[in-house]
Amino acid sequence: MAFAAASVLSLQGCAGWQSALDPKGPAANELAWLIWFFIGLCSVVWVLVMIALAAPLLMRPPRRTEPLMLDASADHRKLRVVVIAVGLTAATLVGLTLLSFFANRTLAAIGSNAALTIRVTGHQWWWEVRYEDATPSRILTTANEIHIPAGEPVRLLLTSTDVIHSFWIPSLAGKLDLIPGHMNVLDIKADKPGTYRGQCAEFCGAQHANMGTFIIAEPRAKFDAWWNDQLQPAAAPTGDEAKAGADLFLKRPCVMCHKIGGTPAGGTVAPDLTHIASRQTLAAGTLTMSRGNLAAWIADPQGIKPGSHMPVVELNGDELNAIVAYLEGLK
Amino acid sequence: MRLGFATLLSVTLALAACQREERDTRPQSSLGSGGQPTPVTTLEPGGQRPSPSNNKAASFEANAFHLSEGKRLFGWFNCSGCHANGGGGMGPALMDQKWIYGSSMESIHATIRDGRPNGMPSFRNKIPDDQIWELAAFVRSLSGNAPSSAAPQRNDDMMPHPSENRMPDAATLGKSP
Amino acid sequence: MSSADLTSERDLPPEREATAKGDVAPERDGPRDTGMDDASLHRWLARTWRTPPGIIGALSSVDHKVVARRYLITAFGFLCLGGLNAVAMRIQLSGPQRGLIGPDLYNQLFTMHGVTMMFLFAVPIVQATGIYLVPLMVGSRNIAFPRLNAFSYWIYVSGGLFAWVSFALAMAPDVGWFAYVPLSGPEFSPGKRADVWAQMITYTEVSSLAVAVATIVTVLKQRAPGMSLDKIPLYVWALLVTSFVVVFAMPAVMITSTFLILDRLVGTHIFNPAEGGDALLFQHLFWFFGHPEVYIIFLPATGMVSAIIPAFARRPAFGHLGLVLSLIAVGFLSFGLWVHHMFATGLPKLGASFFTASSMLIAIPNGVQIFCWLATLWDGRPVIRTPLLFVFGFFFIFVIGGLTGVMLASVPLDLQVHDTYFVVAHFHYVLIGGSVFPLLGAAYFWFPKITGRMMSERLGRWHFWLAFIGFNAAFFPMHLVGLWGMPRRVYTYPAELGWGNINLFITGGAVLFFLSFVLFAFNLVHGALKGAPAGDNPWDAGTLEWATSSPPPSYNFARIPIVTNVEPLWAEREALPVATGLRVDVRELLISTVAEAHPDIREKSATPSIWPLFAAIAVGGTFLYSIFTPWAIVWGAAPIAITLIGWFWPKDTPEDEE
Amino acid sequence: MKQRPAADLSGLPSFGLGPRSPTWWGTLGFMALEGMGFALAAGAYLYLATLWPNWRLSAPEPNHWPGTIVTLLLIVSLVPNHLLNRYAKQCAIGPVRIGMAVMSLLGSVPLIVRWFEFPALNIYWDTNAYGSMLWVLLGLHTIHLITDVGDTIVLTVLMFTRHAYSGRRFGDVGDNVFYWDFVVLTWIPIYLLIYWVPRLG
Repeated sequence: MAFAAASVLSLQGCAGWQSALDPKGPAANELAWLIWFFIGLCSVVWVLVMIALAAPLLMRPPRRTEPLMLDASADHRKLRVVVIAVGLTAATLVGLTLLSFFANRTLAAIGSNAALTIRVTGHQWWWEVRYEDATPSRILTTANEIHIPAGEPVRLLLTSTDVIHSFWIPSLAGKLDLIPGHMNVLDIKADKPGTYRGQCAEFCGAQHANMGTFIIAEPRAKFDAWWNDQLQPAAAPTGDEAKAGADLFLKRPCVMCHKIGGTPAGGTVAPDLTHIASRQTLAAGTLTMSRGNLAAWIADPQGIKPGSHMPVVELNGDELNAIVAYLEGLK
Repeated sequence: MRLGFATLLSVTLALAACQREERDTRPQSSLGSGGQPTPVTTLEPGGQRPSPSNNKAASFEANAFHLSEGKRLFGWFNCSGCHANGGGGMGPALMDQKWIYGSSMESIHATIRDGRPNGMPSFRNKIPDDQIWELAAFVRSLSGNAPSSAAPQRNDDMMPHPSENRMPDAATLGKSP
Repeated sequence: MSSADLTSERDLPPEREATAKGDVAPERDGPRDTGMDDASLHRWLARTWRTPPGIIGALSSVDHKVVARRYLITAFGFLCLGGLNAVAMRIQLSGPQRGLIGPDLYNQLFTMHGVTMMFLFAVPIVQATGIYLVPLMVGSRNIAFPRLNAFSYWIYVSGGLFAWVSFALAMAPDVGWFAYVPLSGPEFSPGKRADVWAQMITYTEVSSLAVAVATIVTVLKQRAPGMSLDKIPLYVWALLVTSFVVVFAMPAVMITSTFLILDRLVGTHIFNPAEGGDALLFQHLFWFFGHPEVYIIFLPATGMVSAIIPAFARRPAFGHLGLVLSLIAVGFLSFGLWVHHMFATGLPKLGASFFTASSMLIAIPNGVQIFCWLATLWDGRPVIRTPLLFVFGFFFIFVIGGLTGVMLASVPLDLQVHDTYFVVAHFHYVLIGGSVFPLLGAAYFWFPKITGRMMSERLGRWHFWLAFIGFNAAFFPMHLVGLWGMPRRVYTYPAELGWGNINLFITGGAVLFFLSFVLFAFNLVHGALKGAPAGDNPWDAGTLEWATSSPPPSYNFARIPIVTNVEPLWAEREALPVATGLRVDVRELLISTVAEAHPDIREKSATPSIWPLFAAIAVGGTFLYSIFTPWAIVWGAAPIAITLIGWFWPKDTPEDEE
Repeated sequence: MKQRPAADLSGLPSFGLGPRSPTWWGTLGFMALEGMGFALAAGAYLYLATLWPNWRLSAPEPNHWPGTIVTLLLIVSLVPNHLLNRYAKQCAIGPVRIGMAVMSLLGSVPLIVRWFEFPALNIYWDTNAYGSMLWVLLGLHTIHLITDVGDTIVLTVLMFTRHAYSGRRFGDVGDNVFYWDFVVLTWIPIYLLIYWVPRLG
């Protein structure tokens, strides 16, 4: 009864933004199929057990009078049924174990020849993303949003500098932890271009709930253009409000933590803001990128993410507008 | 008798623990009030700076959360660049009992905010006021002046010196860990 | 084997020492219960075994029934506190971006929910039912090491108090019930919160280890004559296996919490990756205890089901040997599959698949148990009463939980559902379905024996259906929202992910489920005050605890019964064979051999003493003080030594001198 | 429920030695859980030891002499231990008193030598994980040693009082002997882990 209602609920909810039942990559496809197969098989087993439970009630056999008076042949028949049931259970479990083993093998084969390597480092409550490349000048550092070429396998090197996080994009692949002192490798591949949301899946402190990440899969050409664009230094501010904002950025606490390529601001303990305006979201997927959200986040980060490491900076109205105008220009 | 003992214990715990464990991430001064007093002179003789004595220092110096934040900021803002890990380098040592400009929270806060001659930069607008209080609290714990139950414990890194909660008080050097 | 030939010369132990040995003073013989009429026998035994009056008397009681009642009430109190935690969390999660509870309080709430339910409710309550029932079911007069048993309660309640007073002082742990390093480590958990977690575990583990040792010795050495290994009731088998799992699993979490406190307090580097330690070592050590812990909670529940079903199916459990062997198999296998909690940490895939196999393997003995119970029910229409209703609820819910467990055991599948609400749904199905529902059934089943009054059947059915519907409404949709990608332990979630409505539905179910416990509490109080008198054996069940009166007298059995069948009361319908010859002026109970339960020794049982309470205060104080300074171990050693000497030093009572 | 007498227990003894008495089983229970604790601590040690190329993490080798002396003392103490056990079985109060006094002495001497073992490790507990694990293992066994020697001393004092003339006391002596064997048994692997495994790495 509850199961039927819930399964109806689940069917319409398949197209969730961040759902394991809405696969967009080969690994997630394999896993979604595996999930549905397990659900189906387990439901059948459950229904059989419920029937076996309901049998004595529905068929209304006569009530027993003398507790110790047992019918040997009936008990022998019951023994045979139980042994068969246990045998079936064992066979099913062995089957499921082998199924998992083979699923594991196909998953491992997906990303074996990944050309692109991205180093994702977990911080308390944001993701540092660093594109590795043979020529040092093409190495790119950005944050929270990972652009990848669609249709090609990508190798993610996962580690952490503080606590244990877990990188998980449900519609692309299973999750993998980022552990300080360990380097984990996760191969992912997105079949079609699109934006796939994910979230930290291992409890990592105050703002574990607001530590989202995005994989943005793009055709190869668009991806290369994006990469080259990100390598350029920050755009110079145009308009005097933006210039005032740039000047303020260097005079206020922003400069202590953040880096903007091409300006004296070089802090590496917080997300790189060189191309902040080109990102779709702010504060690790918590707010969508807009002028209003940018102003709200700078004015009161502790209201939006209480406990986050971004302090409340004392800015009056026009100082705030100046900085927002400057940051909006950093496409 | 056990009940009396339990309530007495919890009351004493309440005073120490509540103060040590509270995690208020919002600064006391609201947006734009800019309550930082403007210094009259840049030079001051060793000792107390005549700043208005507000109780902000009290709510920072024995609070474990603020002390641990202070330790993080000490690393993030590269204070170790000049002070090393407290042993001193280009800047003076912070773990010993010698204080050139006074060891009270207000003095250290003023040092960070207004800078000092011979190289200490002024972080006036560069570090929010609350974070300066956190840094001041941590600097005091480097020489064992913070209560050991609130002082930061060891880092998950290479260990330059015993963690602040096990530092002997530099002045007396007698206190056991 | 009929009881008549039991007393023939052949069966008594070989070397029966008739005379006193060496320098041992001969025993000052006192009046025996042989040939004594029932009234004077009751008067003698009541005076010998009574708990002394007054506050000090109550605090020094060593009667396993008194200690067990205190455990049950305290554990039920913590269940309500944990339930309130859960309701607060559910209200915060009932919609996206709710502002009711901030992250700091929410993290404390969900950690205290987990810690309270796992350490302060689940393990103590199943062990408490064991403390009450095992001595009665094996036909003894008290648990082995009664003072150790009293000590374990005092340590347990001071641990619970310590945790909840810390919660009141904003000092509750906020790093989850398994407190992974480095988040719970020295750098990322300032203040004393993680120390409270580590030390609270030490309290509760010392207590459950003490109870486990006492239970094992009671079952092995204090069984009634004739209760050979194949006649031990299934519930007692379940408690015996659980106690062995406790003895071998709890030290793992004590080592883990000790290492964490050493890292935080004196600066050792056991978990510091930069100085030679490793963060995963914590997870291995913790989960080596973690998985047996959940079987420690589940196995006694299978014992309760194995006691309730035969009573209402009106026949001994089908496949007694199969049930016992599967209990033992689950006990062993529970140590072999802890790594399935760590599939997402990037361990080598081959190692992980071994643990897939062992996690699947443990489903087979569980399956054997389920099929044997079903076979027991097939033998005739069962009597439908509230305890059996809860057992049906157990079947319905636990099998779903078991099957989702099989899903979690597969490595690739676990990578999609690990640390999501799918896992939250799974472990609530196996823990609430697998342990709390049989526990509620056991409450209705043994309440008459503990209080002498019946609980209301009408309220019972209302309670069952409210709990059943509330539970499924709250926890089944969690499977869905977990597959939709909602991670565990989030204090809020973005609106655009579409989880709002289903979470509201879950919150409604959770409130309904909580109300069912309010109804249960009312039914408990109502039953205790105004329930119909129950008599010795209201359900006409077969095991020994129904042979004595309800509530049982302080000495349990006027004369130690002799057991001839796995369901003794069904075998000896007209009169119960009993053994005579025990002294009535001194606390004496029978020690029997391990395998065949031949009578071996008339052992003296410890008298009430206040020292276990003082020892608990000394040990508790040392634990509390040691989260502030390592010197606490040195300063605490003296009071602990003094109180322990006070506890063990003989006090010229006949019990201590013979 | 009606009862009918069917067996007479009056002839049974009032105490039993060795596995016949529940306290022996209780001691075995505590040995099992403490043994599990030691096994897990040793497991954590070996886990870390095999994690790093050079396990001593460039720390000096521990000086094994104090440890070796303690090991020899403990092994030697097994002989009087089992003599004491035989006398306890015969419930002979005289030899048991002497035996207990000897065992208290043979328990305290290793404790004194153990005081010099800690500095001989040539490393502090807060230098690195290797140092931490050495101190943890040695600390665990030292607490184990202190509690058991304390127990032996209290029992020795008890055997010199009038309470000694009871069968249960001789049972307690037997259990103490049984527990001392366990203390010595657990020390051997820990001794090898602390002093000889670091020399391999």
